[in-house]
Amino acid sequence: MNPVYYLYLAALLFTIGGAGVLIRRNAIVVFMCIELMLNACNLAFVTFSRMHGNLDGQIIAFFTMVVAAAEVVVGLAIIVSIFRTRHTASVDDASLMKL
Amino acid sequence: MENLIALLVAAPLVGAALLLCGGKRLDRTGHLIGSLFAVASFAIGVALFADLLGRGAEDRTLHQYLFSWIQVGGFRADAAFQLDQLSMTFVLLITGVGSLIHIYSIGYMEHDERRRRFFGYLNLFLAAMLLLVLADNYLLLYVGWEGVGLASYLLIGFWQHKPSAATAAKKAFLVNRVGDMGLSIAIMLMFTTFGTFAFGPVLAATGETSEGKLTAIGLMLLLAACGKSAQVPLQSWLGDAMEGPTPVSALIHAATMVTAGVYLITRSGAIFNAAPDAQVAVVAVGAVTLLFGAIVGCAKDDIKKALAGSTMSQIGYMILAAGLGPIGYAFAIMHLVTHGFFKAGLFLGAGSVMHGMNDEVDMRRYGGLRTYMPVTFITFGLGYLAIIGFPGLSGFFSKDKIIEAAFAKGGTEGWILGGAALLGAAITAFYMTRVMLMTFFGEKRWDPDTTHPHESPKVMTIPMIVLAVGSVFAGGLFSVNETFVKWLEPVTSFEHGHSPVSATTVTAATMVVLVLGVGLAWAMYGRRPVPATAPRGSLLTRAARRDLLQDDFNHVVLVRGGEHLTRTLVYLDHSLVDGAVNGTAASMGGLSGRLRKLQSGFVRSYAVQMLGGAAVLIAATLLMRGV
Amino acid sequence: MSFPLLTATAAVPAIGAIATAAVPAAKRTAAKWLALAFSLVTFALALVIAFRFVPGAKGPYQLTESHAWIRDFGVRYELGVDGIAVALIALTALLIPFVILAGWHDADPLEETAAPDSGSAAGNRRNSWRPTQGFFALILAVEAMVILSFEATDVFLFYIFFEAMLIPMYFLIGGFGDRAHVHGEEQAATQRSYAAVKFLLYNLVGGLIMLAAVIGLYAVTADQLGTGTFSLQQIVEARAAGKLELGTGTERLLFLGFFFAFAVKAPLWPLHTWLPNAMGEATAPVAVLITAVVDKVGTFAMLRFCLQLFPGASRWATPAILVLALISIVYGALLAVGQRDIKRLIAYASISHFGFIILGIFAMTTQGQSGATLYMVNHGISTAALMLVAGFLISRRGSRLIADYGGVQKVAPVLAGTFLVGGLATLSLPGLAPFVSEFLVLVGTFSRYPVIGIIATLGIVLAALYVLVLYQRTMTGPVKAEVRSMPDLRVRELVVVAPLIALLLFLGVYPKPLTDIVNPAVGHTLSVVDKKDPKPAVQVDAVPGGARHGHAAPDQDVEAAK
Amino acid sequence: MTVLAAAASTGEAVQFWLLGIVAVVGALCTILMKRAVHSALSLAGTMIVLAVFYLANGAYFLGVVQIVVYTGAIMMLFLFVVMLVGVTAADSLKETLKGQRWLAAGLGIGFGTLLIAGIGNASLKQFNGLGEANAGGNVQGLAALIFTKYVFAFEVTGALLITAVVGAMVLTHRERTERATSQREQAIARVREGKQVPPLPAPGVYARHNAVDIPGLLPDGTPSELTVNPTLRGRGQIRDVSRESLAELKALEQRSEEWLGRGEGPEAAPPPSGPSAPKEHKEGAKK
Repeated sequence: MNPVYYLYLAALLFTIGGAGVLIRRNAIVVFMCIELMLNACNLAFVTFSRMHGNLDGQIIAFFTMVVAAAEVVVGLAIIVSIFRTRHTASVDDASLMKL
Repeated sequence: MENLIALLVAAPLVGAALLLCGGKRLDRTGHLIGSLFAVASFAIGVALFADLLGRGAEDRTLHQYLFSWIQVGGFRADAAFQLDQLSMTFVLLITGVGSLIHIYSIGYMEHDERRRRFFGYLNLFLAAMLLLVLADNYLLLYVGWEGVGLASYLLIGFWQHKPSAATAAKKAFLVNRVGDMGLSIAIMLMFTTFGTFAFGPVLAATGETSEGKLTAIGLMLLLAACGKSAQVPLQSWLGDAMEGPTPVSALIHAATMVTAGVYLITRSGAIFNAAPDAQVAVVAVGAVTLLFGAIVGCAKDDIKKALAGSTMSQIGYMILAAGLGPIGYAFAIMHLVTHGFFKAGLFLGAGSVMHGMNDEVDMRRYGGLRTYMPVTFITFGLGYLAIIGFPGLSGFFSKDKIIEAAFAKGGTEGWILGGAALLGAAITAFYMTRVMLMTFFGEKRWDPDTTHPHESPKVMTIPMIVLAVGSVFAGGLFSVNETFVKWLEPVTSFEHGHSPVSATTVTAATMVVLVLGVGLAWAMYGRRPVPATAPRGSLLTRAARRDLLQDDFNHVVLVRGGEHLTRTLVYLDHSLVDGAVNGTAASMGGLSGRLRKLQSGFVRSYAVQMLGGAAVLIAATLLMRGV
Repeated sequence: MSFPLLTATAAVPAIGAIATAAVPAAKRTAAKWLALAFSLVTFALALVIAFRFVPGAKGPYQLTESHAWIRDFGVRYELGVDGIAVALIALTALLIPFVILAGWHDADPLEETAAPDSGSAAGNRRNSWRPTQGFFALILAVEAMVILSFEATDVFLFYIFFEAMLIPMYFLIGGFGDRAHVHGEEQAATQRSYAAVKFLLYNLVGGLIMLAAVIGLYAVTADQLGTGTFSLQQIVEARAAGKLELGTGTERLLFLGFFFAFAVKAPLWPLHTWLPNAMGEATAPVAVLITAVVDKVGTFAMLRFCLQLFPGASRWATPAILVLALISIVYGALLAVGQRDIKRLIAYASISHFGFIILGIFAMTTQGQSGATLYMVNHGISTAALMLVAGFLISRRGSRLIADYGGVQKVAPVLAGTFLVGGLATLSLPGLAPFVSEFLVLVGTFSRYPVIGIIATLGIVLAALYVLVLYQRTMTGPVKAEVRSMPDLRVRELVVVAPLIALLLFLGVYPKPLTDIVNPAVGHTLSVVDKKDPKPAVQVDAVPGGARHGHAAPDQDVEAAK
Repeated sequence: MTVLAAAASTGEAVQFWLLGIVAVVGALCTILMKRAVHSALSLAGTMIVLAVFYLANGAYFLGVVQIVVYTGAIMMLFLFVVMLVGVTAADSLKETLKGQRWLAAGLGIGFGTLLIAGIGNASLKQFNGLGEANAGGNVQGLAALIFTKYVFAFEVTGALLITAVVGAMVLTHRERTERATSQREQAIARVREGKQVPPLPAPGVYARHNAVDIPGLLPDGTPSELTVNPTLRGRGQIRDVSRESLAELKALEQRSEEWLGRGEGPEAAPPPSGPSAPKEHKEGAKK
């Protein structure tokens, strides 16, 4: 079998994650979906590094993980503080971003 | 000696500047200053005249070059003067009559608090008029041409608090502007044809160009003349111009300015001689106007308007004569001068009458004034005799010559013109007699309690006397072995007309029509009393009272039409031209308003847009790579 | 290198603007005097330019300065003046002091109009919404930019100032209205901002289209000359040498791009509608600034850039432009007749006059273009006189409607007199300056396009109509009750108007100084467009009699005819 | 090891197909589960599968990191937050934004197809595996790269992490502005406000229950909210038993009636505590 399938899988997961971001209202779940998308990317990177036979792809994936970790920390902190003030974790309630 | 020419113009100009910028401190002495400068320029004129007489008939043309005025490419206009016999004649007339009227005005405007300004305007007029007749090229002439227009505007509207006066002034200026358009187009034509518009070269080069061009130039000049000289179809302003103070009517609208058209045509004689069609137009205009004016004059009850009508018709005579070419020019000018005398005299007389009748102008409110103001009566009477062409008085000589010349034109044309001229003479006799009778004879039609007719002060009567003398003897003096004609001949190449009818016949005929006219007038206004209120009158009378409906025509066609046109244009400018722009602006606003709705503020809808964008990008890249 | 005179002339008002803006709020009067002083210095420098300028010297431009600016795009800081520019710079520098003087109290806080010149800080703080300092600073800023755009011989440099001008103008129009509020302050404010925005948008659109054309020009030059350049002179020379060959299509497109901007600026029908609003809502001095100074940049640029950069396209577009100009003349005059608002009337009159200017420019004859240039100057002066007097009138009665006046002549004769003179200048009465230019334009047009010339002369009659109607309705007739207590011109106002009128008279009688400066430049322009004056049908050999003694035919018109 | 080979072996294929399905299902569950906890758990599952795939692709280090960091740390963090916010705060999957779901579905499918199409026609034929790259060991290889080529990025990520930590603290740390009120003060305040001076009533009815989630009944038999912990209240986890208890009460009275044999009497409806006393007393009499 051809490792390209990993790419297909990555694409699929990525899409699913995206859809999740779009349809879920709970901020935490939205975050999970984002993580899912990031992981899909990582999978793609790893596969690519295997294709090209060098490790740069893995390095990128590694950095992605670090950044994702940082992002999750901050993001969740934000969610928590929002929840404290508004007693909800729904992204729709934070809709002050309009004109 | 040439250098005096500039002074001629400068003197009254300085006077005007002084009086108009001098401010209140000159209020007490303003009239004296103004008169002084007028007289000064008259003195200079006399000096120059003496100088000219001193020279041989051929080198009586003086030039004075001041400076190059406009100089662009081939276009070259100089501030330069040319004094020859023709100009000289005008200079003397203008400054002479002008000075007299200045003096007269001292008395006439005594009680007007803006007298200083009035004299300033009068001086301004003198300067402009002198510039007009002394210019050595058409553009400079144009300056004077519009200058006198301005002066007449200011003077007609002198009593600005009267709306009628203001309107009359505006009308005069506008109608004149139409004429000026003609003059400017004529100048442009000259420039494109000859490359210059100085009298000398242009008049010298008429032989070298096509008759069509010359005809065009001639017609344009005629248009200008019509405007300035109140000839049909641009005559409508003259009647209203009588709103101005009477001295103004005498100086500007009788003696000098309105004759500028005649000057223009005579000056451009060479062009007209080479363009017969233009000449035909000129004589036609002249003939029509002389009848038109005469008819109008018959119907007016306002003494000044009656005189205005007469002015119109007399100038019609001059234009007619000028249109006849070399056989007529001299007589046109001659009649112009004599007319200057007697018409000015008549107006001053009318002014004196009004002065005594506390500014009543309706002749039906006069009557039997001869005993109350004898001097006025006599001077006015002499002027009257002169204008109707009573044998021996100046009008007789000049007008008679013109009629002769008209016949001498030859052919049916000659007969028509001569007939018209004769008819005009008859009507002239009629309406002038009417004026005379209604004013000085008959029973009093004024209220003795309110009005106390009295003779005017010396300062007013003396000029009248002088003018009366002039109107008696000028004609005779001029025609003694054709002095005047000889004097003008170098400028206006004179030739004797060969009339189909002998001179004596013409004279006899003139006498006959004269007697007829006078008799008819006496029958109508002398024998039976004049009604104090105008009778309804015949259709013609009523039309004539309204200037033969010309004003109504103007009103309906030009004024109304113009108003509608401007109103629609204003509307269109707002709705169409501006609306288009604002429309686009509005549509933009609407569009942005709709786009604004995309900013729902819901993170997820933004996310959808982002994903869409990403999808589009990917699709684009794929397509780029030719999938 | 010698003293950078041109830069200095532009720099002085710029510095003045900053200095004036920096004056503390309390010192309002000081700010006014400061601004006046700076404008006068500018005028002095402009005079120096005028005297240092040698008419008919070699080369199209003099007093040139040239420094590399943006090397990568071949943008240079290139200044230089020809006769036309000199005349217009002089005009600008001349008018600004009068504008400042006339607007002396226009930017005072409202309370203090009763007791002017009392710069109480309290008053200032209370209504800091129209700071006097800003008003005068903006005026000086406009002056600086206008002068620079007259001097710039680098297309890009010109474009920058051409556009930058809009910013101060926008604030001048939107920020300071005259106090003639028909319907109260709020509506006046809304109308003002509408006018300001309209002004800005119109000119911006024009400017952007021009920018595209400018870039296009650069692209073409870069493509053909190897190194792209914006330098007017280089491009003209390259074309003359045949090194630069724009295709017909490109040239026309570029020409249209430039011309559109200039046609908006010098309002040409149908792009004119911003002018009446702007001039109507702005204070009289600002209105003068718009029509007498800023708009001149448009017509000037037509002469300097449109014609010289794109001669072929200019010739191609001439018929259409002439027709548009003709429409502007008649249309503007007719609308002026139909106006009920004094300032709008003057605005439409200006549209008509700009029609004359453009007519003269595109008649492509010496008379036409010299006349057009003179016209720019004269129209500047005459409109300034008329508009400023109108402003004085309006400030007295507090209304712009003609119907609210009547019989002013009796109450304030001097005011009426000056107003009349301004009006007569507007209808180009002989003896006043505008006549010379208008007649030259007409002759120039007529000698190549007789029909258009004749129709244009209609403008003379219409001009008389609207001026006299205006004068009659406002000044004559019975005295209206509201104007009965109207004071006559004050000394300051007289100081503003008298010199202008004197100048009008002088230039009307003796325009030689102006024509001598302008003629060679026009000759150069025509030689670039390569058009010759049509020869008269009959060649009259030099004039007989003494009429002409005292001056030989100067060589300059020989070269102009080339 | 097979994964080092350029093309994957059949064993790997089997593994891929099995685990791939698991991963997709996990992902779907993540976005479809009602409760955040379930989503978190299924996501963790997916991640573990991905870790396996990393290993299979020769990224040993990453595979381990995936399990340790992601599944171990990050997902736990998620769970903590879920606890903080409330496990049972299930958000309904009912869509509020108009057309959002359809848009999402459409775009998702379109996007996916585009991606897959893109990958499909990308020419990814030749595969040179990680043979030589991992020759000196995967971790060493990565380390070599990280500390040479990507060292700068590495430093930056360090800074990023620090910043993130500080940020998280700043965001979550709540500043106490005033001194904490002591119990005494609270008591005084209560008395002053005059509400609920004694401690809150205990849950449970008649001591039949002592579960904390059953509210006590008021004399008229209605449940009293006060008796239940507000958190449970917040989650709506109150077991309301008031009805059956009332029914029991009725039955009790019934019985006591017939046991006493007096069908009617003025004191037909004695207070609930009434009948019980004689019963005691009767029993006492039996002895």
